[in-house]
Amino acid sequence: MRATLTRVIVLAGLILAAMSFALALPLRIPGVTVFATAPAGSDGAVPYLPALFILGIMLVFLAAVVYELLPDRSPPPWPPAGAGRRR
Amino acid sequence: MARYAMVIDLDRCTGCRACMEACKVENNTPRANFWMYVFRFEEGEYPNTRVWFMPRPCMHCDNAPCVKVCPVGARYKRPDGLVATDFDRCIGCRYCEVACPYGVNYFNWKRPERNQYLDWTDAEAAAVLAPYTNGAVPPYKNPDLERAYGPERRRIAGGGHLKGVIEKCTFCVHRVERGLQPACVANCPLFALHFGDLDDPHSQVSQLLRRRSHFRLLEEASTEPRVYYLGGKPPGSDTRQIETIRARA
Amino acid sequence: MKVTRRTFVKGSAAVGGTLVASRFLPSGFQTLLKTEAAPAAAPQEEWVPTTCWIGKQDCGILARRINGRVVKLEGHPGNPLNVGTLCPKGVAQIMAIYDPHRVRTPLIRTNAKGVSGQWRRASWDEALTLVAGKIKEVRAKDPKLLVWQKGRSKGKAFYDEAFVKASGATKLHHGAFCSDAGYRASEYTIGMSGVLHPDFRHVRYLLAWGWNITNAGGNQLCWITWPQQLSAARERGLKVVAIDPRLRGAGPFTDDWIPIRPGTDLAFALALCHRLIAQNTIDREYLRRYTNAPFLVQADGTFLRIDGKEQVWDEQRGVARPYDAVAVRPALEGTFTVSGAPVRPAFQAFKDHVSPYTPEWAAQVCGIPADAITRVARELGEEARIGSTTVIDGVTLPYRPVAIMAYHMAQQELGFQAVRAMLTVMMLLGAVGAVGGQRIDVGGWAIHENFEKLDRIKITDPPYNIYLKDSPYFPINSNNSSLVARVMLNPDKYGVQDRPEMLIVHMANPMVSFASQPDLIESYKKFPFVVVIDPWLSETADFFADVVLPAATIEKYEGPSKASDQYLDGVALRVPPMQPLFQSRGDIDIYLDLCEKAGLLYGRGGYLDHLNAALKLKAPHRLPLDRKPTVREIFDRWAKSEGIAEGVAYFEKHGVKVKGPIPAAKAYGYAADPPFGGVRHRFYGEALLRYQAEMRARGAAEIYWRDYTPFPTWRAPTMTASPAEYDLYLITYKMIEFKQSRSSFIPLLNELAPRQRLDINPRTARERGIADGEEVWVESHHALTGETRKVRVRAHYTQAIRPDTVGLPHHYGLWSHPGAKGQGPTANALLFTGEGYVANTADQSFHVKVRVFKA
Amino acid sequence: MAMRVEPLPYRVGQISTGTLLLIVVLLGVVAQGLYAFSRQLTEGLVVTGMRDIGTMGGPAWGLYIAFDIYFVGVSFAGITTAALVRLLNLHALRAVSRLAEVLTIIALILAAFSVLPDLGQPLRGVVHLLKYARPQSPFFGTFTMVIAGYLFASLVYFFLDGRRDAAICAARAGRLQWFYRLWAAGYRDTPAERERHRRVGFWLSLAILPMLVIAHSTLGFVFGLQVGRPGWFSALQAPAFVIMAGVSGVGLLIIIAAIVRTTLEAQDRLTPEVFRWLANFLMVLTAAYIYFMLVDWLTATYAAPLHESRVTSALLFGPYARIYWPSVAALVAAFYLLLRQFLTGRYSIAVTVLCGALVNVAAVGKRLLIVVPSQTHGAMLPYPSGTYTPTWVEYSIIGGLIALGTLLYIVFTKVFPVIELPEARQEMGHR
Repeated sequence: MRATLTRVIVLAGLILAAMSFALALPLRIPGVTVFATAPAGSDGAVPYLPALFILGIMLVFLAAVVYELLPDRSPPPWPPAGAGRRR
Repeated sequence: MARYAMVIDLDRCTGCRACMEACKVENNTPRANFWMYVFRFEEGEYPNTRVWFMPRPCMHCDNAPCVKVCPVGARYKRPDGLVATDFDRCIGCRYCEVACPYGVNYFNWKRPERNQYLDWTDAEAAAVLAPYTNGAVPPYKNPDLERAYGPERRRIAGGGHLKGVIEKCTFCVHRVERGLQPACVANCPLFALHFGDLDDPHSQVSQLLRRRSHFRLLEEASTEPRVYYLGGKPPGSDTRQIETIRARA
Repeated sequence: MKVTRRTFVKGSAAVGGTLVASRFLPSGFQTLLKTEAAPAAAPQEEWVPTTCWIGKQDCGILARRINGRVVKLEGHPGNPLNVGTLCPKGVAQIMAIYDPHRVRTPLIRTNAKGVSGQWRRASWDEALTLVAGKIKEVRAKDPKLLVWQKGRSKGKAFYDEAFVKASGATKLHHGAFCSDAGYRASEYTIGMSGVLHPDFRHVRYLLAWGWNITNAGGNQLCWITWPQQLSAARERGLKVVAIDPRLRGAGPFTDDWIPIRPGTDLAFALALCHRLIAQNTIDREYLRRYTNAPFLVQADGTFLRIDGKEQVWDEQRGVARPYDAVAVRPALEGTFTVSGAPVRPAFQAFKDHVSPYTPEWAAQVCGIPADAITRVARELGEEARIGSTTVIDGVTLPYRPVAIMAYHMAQQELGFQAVRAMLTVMMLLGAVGAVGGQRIDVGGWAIHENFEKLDRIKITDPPYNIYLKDSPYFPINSNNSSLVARVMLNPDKYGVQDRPEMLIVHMANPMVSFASQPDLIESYKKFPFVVVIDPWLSETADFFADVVLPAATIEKYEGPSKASDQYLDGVALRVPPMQPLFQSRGDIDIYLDLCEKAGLLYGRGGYLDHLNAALKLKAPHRLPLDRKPTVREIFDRWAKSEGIAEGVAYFEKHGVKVKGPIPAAKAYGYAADPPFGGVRHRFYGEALLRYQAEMRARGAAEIYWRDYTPFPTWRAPTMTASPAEYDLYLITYKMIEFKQSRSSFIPLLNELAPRQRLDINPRTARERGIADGEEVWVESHHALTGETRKVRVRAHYTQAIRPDTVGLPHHYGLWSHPGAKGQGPTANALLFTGEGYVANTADQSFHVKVRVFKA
Repeated sequence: MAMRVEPLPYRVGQISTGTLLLIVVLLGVVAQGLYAFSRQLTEGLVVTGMRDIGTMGGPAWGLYIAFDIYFVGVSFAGITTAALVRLLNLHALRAVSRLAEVLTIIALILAAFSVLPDLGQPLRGVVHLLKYARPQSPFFGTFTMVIAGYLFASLVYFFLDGRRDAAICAARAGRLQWFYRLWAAGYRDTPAERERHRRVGFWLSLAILPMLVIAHSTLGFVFGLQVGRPGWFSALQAPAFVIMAGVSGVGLLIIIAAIVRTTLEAQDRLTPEVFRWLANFLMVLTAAYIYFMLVDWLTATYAAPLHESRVTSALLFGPYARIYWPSVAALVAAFYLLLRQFLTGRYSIAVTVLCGALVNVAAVGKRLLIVVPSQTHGAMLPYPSGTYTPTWVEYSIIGGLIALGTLLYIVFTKVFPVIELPEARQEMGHR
């Protein structure tokens, strides 16, 4: 349960970051590469995308807090078998 | 959609700097800001001295480094090729300025009343002129510069608006949108400056570029400037600037 | 303009809102809000045609006015002088209009003169009453004791003519600091008033002789007109040779730079003559028909005259005949005997005269390679295409596409003769008045009264007036105010009795802008009452004015001014683009009131009467002599009198009236009827010899008469007698950024060039251990008196100046305007005036030997 | 509960007169910085020595940006050390890991603060960056990755890593007990919790390490991607930034560790062994940086284009030589001393601290030399060379920031054990 939630948060954070990053790039005009200067102005699709991006990154790390702080009900399936092998 | 460009005929330029002044008055740019700057150059040694002149507006690059680096999209490229600065957006980080190889950006180091010619915080000067200028700073304040331009309706014209933002040559967007030539081009006493649409094969700029050999400044930086120079050659390693303007804000 | 109550309330509410916001919000927060002000009403935008006020030629201007406030001055596209463009000064003068340091009210002095002024503000009525009272008082004694001095005043008819004539004042002007030596030389030699410029539409080879192509005006017109024509000519293939110690930024416009030593232009021109004759590239036809070159000269230098008629040697008949005899074929060369006495044509005399002036000789004098001279002479000879013709306006005319552009370079000790020698070069080539050739006056081919006047020598007995008019010292006289200063300091020496009692300085600042500043400072103390009419408190006003009358700048009616670029003819008028600022008034308004209060306005011989004449007003547009008109009314009458039915309204709407192209018959001497106005050009200046004789007879010293020679004759300039340690020549020059000495306080301009600088060749500087930008002393030396003067400036390295020459721009040295403080000295503080440093025509020389050392 | 009077370890909660005096002085310096900042807010950046590139002959970026890079660089130390401890099981360095984490967090806060005075519109900076920031701009990385991601990740790590000690502290009564309880967030140091924390720590370290490389590289990209500024455009910028960050960060960590060792009497924890590790680490990083510098030298002098060589000559022989050569000398000297220690095996804390100081002096110098000369002497059109003399405002603001950082550090040491409490002590706190 806790591990699932952590995974969801990590995933949500990554998706949020990736989506807001992509939307912030003006990729609307065909033939214009990412680094070219889009003629129609260089704004993102909507405002506050950078804030969402940061939020996404933060969410990823916040997952660690969630994982460690949430009360442990069931044996944790997280981390995946490989990681736990250490020691 | 037009594709605007400027063509500068170095064979005609006398280095008089009238373009700089026309720009300043038209755009109300602050003291020591030269959106249009005219280099006076000397090469060689007496008596084989060569003197020549080179106006330097903003190059309005197609691959503008300043547009690339602007963190907030205040500097942007318009569909007609003008590189604009939204002074309502700019945060004043000056990244565009350090990215630009041409040195065309000017930052408002001072607050507007102190940024212009004469200190308008000086109560006496302000009071003396108020009846004639309605308190306008500078006294020749151009009302067109406050308006929004382009389909995106952003305020991009003129200079000296507020402290802590970057400004530069706009190709006189407020004039161009009214079908006029930029102030420097319109005023050039030697008709050395030309402005027009590269997509129109009959425009003067297109014809000049077809007819005469030309270069652009710092082509090696692949900035794809929209300013073309006719005649002469780019400044080289032995090109010295003379009669340098050293005004600082 | 019209503010209804509602818009006013709305407007003030908006202002109030912003105020409240700014009170409670840190300014940073406001910047987050977009503040695009939606204007309550569209601003009222108007374009007022007017003319430039800052320059000399009154370029056409369109003033953009928003709600009654001028926001920009743009070039008037319809004015032939500037075709829609303006120079930097023209654009930047907007800041001069709005200068809070303008004189805002009439001022009356409250402290002693000779030091910086303290002032009391006065009403116009009080100030004008005071000045008018003084005028009356002085005129009652002798009108000549009223001295009226102008600098760059416009509207000549109103000031130079009507006021001077109505008041009978002694007039001083600035010509002797400009190019008057060249004017006198041209007036005397060709009969045209001006210096030298080419027929730019057709010229193919130009000697830019001391012409500051990229920074200053040229003959008669401002900078903007000449470079436009030069640039167009170059695109047609014009070759330009710059003869100048300093390249003056003429780089891209020059094919060949000949860095001549300052003050040796005469030697260069004589060597050119030598070569032209040796090459036999001479337009003999022109010399025979239109000059006095074939006139027979006797051994004593005078013309052989029979029955009062000058004689030529008829080659066919082998006898001397009157020059205007039918079918005469005058000889140019040879020595003949008439009535037992040897005679030779003036041309032969000239050939003999210039035979020692070889290129090798001149190369030594001028400090340039001899082949530079031979090269120029060869190219001149080839490019002149002697014998060729072309068709202009259906008339076949000689085609000689070579010319000289020279103007301010005339102001040197040998200036008068140097310009005469240049004209001689052009006469030898037959280029004067030919297509593509030498022109002198942009106004067309009209013979100036001085052509005859200067030939009729007028030297009177003392007493002389303050500028030594008709004296044996400077019989051809260009009215030099610096010389006036010397005279006033020592009047008895020159036989001068007049002690001027009152001085009106109109738009002039002699303290700074005329040569030999120390002399001027001393002498102006001698004027008991000084009135200055000026928009600014000039240095002259600061030190010497009793009353300062604030004139408006561009915001006034003034004119009419010629709007001709030598091809199109036109006339323009200055129209106020806004009300005069502060309490300033248009200059003409000031003169009208002053004349009225001084009792000079009405009636026959009054100001209005003279104005009718000066403006050539025709009935029924003549001004009534019993009523004071408004300035606008005067111009309305003038315009109507000129055949413009709308009157002044035409100019208020269009600014300029272009009359049309100047016909060939007016533009080319050959096409004039009769050709060249029916005069013979004075290849040989016989009268100059007669001047010399008269001067010597009256006991004038050699220094005064030595340059009165019929042919230009080389001698070393006086300055070269300075000791060897004064090893550098100082020249002065103009910068495009400023107009004379009255614009360096305009902040838009002075940020471009904030400080005085000494142009110096890096080689010269390094020899003296002077780094670029370092402070140096420049010390000048008077070769005759040994006096030295020095100033401190910064060195400015340039490879575009001779190593034995240093250059200082004018424009600097102001102290009374806060915007001009600390800019450094004027070059005039180093220059000397008087004998040895003025030409034989009293024209000021701007050359002096100096030494430069680290400060 | 009231009977427990045993003081908290490492002088937490005890403030000596000396410390108080130091705090007052630091507050004064901060106040001066604030005053300078207020002057700058009123009058604009004209009060600084910066001016426009080109005709004004100034650098548009100066001390603020140089110190921004420096602060970000210093932040390298914390997380790296912590991560290395975690990933490589370097128990020897456990004692400095919290010292380093605090350093990272404070340095990042200072970095964020030092950008603000550089902005012409600081308030807009905050709002518009959140609203409009563009991924195309190299600033995007600095702003999102460094300030937000890196700082947040560090805080998370720091928070989780401190829970055990917080729990120990929370066992005692005191004014800050609530704070310790809050931080401990229910931590009871059960084996399960320890295991869970170990796991989280491992994964966090793994996630943070690339963050670190990205963060320092993005900062390098701010300069390295600019073709318009000779001296900047180089692929080496990003790695060099990472390395220089390490050099300055580890150097500063050494200094802080030495100070803490004496003032907090932590000789038992901060053993010479710790300093030996840090010294060797610093040696390797310094060596790497010197290598980069030599490569850079060779490239810039052997076949540099005109404009590049102008910047190089300004650095090597021009007006910047008096910063450049001392910086190089400091680096080389530090490397020499560290190498000698390594070869002889005779380590001295004093020498190591000296090296830390030397490399930090060099780091500040090099930061300034990366930022400024390419602007004043890197014009690609024939503008005259510029000059830059920082004004009192800039010095005051930077001084204020450093004082603020120091203050925060001191305050932290007074509220929390700055060295991880030893295993032995945990019984005492364990109820």
